[in-house]
Amino acid sequence: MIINNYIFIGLLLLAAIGFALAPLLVVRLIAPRKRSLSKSEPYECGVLTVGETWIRFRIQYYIYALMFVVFDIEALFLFPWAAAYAGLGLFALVEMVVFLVFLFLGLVYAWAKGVLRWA
Amino acid sequence: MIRVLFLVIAVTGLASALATVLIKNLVRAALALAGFFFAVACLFVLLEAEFLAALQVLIYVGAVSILLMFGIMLTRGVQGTDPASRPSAWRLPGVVIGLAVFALLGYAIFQETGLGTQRAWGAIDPRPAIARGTVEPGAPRRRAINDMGKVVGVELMTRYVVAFELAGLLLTAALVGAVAVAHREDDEPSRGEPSRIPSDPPITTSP
Amino acid sequence: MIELLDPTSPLVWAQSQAVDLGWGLALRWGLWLVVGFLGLFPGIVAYMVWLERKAAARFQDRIGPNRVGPLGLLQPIADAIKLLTKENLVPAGADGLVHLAAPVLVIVSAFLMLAVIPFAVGMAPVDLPSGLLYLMAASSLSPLGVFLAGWSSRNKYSLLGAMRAVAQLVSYEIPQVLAVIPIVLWGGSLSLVAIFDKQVEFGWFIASPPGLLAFLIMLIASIAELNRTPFDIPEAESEIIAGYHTEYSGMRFGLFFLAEYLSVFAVGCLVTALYLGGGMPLPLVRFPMNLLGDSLPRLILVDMVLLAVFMFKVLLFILFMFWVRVTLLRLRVDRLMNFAWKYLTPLAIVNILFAGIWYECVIRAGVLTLGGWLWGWVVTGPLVVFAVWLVVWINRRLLLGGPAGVGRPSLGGTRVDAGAAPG
Amino acid sequence: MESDIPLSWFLLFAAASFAIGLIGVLTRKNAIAVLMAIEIMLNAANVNLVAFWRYGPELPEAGPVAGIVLAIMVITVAAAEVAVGIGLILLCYRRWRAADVDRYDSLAG
Repeated sequence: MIINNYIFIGLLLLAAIGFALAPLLVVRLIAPRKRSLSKSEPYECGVLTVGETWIRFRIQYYIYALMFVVFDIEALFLFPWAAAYAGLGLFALVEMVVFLVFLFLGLVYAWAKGVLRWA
Repeated sequence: MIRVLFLVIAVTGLASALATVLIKNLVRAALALAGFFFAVACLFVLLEAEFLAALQVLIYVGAVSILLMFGIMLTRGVQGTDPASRPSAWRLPGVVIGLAVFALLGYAIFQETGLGTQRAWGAIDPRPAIARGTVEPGAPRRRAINDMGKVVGVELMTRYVVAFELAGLLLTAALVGAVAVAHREDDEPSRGEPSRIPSDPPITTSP
Repeated sequence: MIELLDPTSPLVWAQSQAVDLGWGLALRWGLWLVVGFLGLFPGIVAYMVWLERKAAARFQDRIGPNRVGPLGLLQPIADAIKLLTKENLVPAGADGLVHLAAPVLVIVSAFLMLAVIPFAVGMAPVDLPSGLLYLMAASSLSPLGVFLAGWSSRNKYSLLGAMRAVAQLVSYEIPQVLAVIPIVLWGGSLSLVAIFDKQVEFGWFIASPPGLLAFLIMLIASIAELNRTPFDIPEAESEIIAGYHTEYSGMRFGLFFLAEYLSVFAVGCLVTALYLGGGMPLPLVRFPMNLLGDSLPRLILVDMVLLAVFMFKVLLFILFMFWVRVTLLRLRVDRLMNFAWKYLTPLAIVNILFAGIWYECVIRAGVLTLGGWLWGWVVTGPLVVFAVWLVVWINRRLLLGGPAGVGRPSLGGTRVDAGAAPG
Repeated sequence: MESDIPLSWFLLFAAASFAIGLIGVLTRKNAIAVLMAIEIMLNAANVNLVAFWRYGPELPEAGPVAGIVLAIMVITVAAAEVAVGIGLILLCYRRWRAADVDRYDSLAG
């Protein structure tokens, strides 16, 4: 049954891709297509674009992605814990508090270090 | 039917793995890697571990590939190609070693005779618990397959509680370590970096 | 629906390896796919756009679309025709394949989210045992699409918008995921159908202090996830043109547009199913479910009630989103990120423990009693209020000359917003 | 059952993707590409873990979801590894202006 359910998900995935591509196909058939140099330029407020698209991003972005990954994994542990909580009782709550305190310390560290500040 | 499904997924997965390794453009390679992760998630579904499949998509496709993309953006130009890439002296030995490892593993898969009285891995065709009637109703694994989230939670809280808390510790360590490594008070070169190459031209925007 | 989850039921053992689909199941799925996902949902979304234009017009004392058809009701169709007849421009130097794949990925993410929503009894497209996790996984696909859209366009503003968008989406995904944990805890399952059943028995989850807090966190985080005002930094027109979809035109832009509204609809369904008791009309009453009997007409009656109420709640949610959009101004980047990490995330984490307390007070007993429910309010209510106050206090304190030179951000906007690029 | 997937197919898939990952680690120059190849190898290991869990005998002392929990731990470690790994790459990039593993040769004799 589990695999059967996921076959529906697979079909839905295909349907969604088809749903997204079908109008593009229609566009290809009926919409005008005229290439021209100025049309295919990147749109930067009507001014000719200068230089490469070479922007170096600040390290801030990495920090946010990093925190995101770490807390996402935390959620990974929280989901099964929460689903099983009903049958477990208080010690599970205590274990999770310990776990959460670890993570909270990480958050506090990042906070205190000032990396959560979008300068 | 299910074999065809497996083959489709496996071929897609291996093709994306190859693409990840071969494509020079790093962002495209990372995209192919996301495809590989997704294929692995599909295999987990075929193995009836749909909980793990959802985790795989959430963590790998949703989070790790984003992190990789950010890493690429922070170290390379926008199109993500590697201007300094030279033909590697390691190419031929690397491929040879890889193929040798694959041959060894393949040999092992068909020669290994599991623990005790079990059959060789290559001879295991049907999954044990799935054939109806071979296991008494409510057997642990069957329950696990049908409500994996809950069973995994119970196991994490009882049998694997040390591993669970250690994972929390590891995550915190990773967070603290990575923040400490990556963060400078400001983007200035800090003290004690004599060999810093100041060749970076002033870049127009620093978003 | 219920017996699918029961491990002793023979249905579960309808062997998984043969993948044989009965005709009934095939018909059901066909109906869902063709009528639901390819027909009804896009239709709803098209009229959501109309509704938003109408509503925004009312808020701003205008009339809104009124030319095409009565009340402008044919406007979405006209829009679709317009989008279909426009040329697709792909900038030179763009990565064609990825440029095409990005909107598809965003659409797929929105579609997949809808696959596990229980609209009424027996009316979930599929009931996955780990449905909620699946839902979160599906919604986590869209940041990748957004990033690829910006990257593949080879345009500075696109990339800038994409990076910002992804940073924002990623930051708000954490409180969003953490806000559903209390629901899992109370429901004792990851299946949305089981969660609905739990709400029938123990009242809507929003009718408890931790549930209310989780709902508010979810609400804010989802507005941010959907890139809607006041969290629409990624497409701040005045700063970075149109953000990550600057280089998208014609139908490709239309796909992003569609995906956005589809996601609004999906999130509305999600919030309704998780916090607002699905199709239940009243928070603490089992009303339509107690009519449920063995006969089919009764089931149909109950389902009609549930479906109507469900859709009404979704409509309210959507209208609320529109209201927020026309009322509030855009937040600044730094405040936006601060808010996710310094307010919502700590609150969401602490709220999980409060949810555990609520479980012990109310749900552990196995049956909902008014006394237990009130007791739960008395115990968790002050805790929630205190936590909110504490988080706000700490942040205020740090903001007004705390350590680490946090400084006060821009009184009067003299400080240059580092996130802003000259547009 | 005739139509079930043999265990060896999963193992072969895992072995093949492991080998591909290994080739990637050995031949790629870019540090992030190496990191991605390592991820491929770890995922291959995960496929093996879950396949053995599903096809192997039920051992009461190992619990019903031993393979799954192990796989979850692998996912955790792998993600933490990527997080820290990219941090280190950024640090090296700042120092050497390159993400190329061959350029990090200050310790070479």
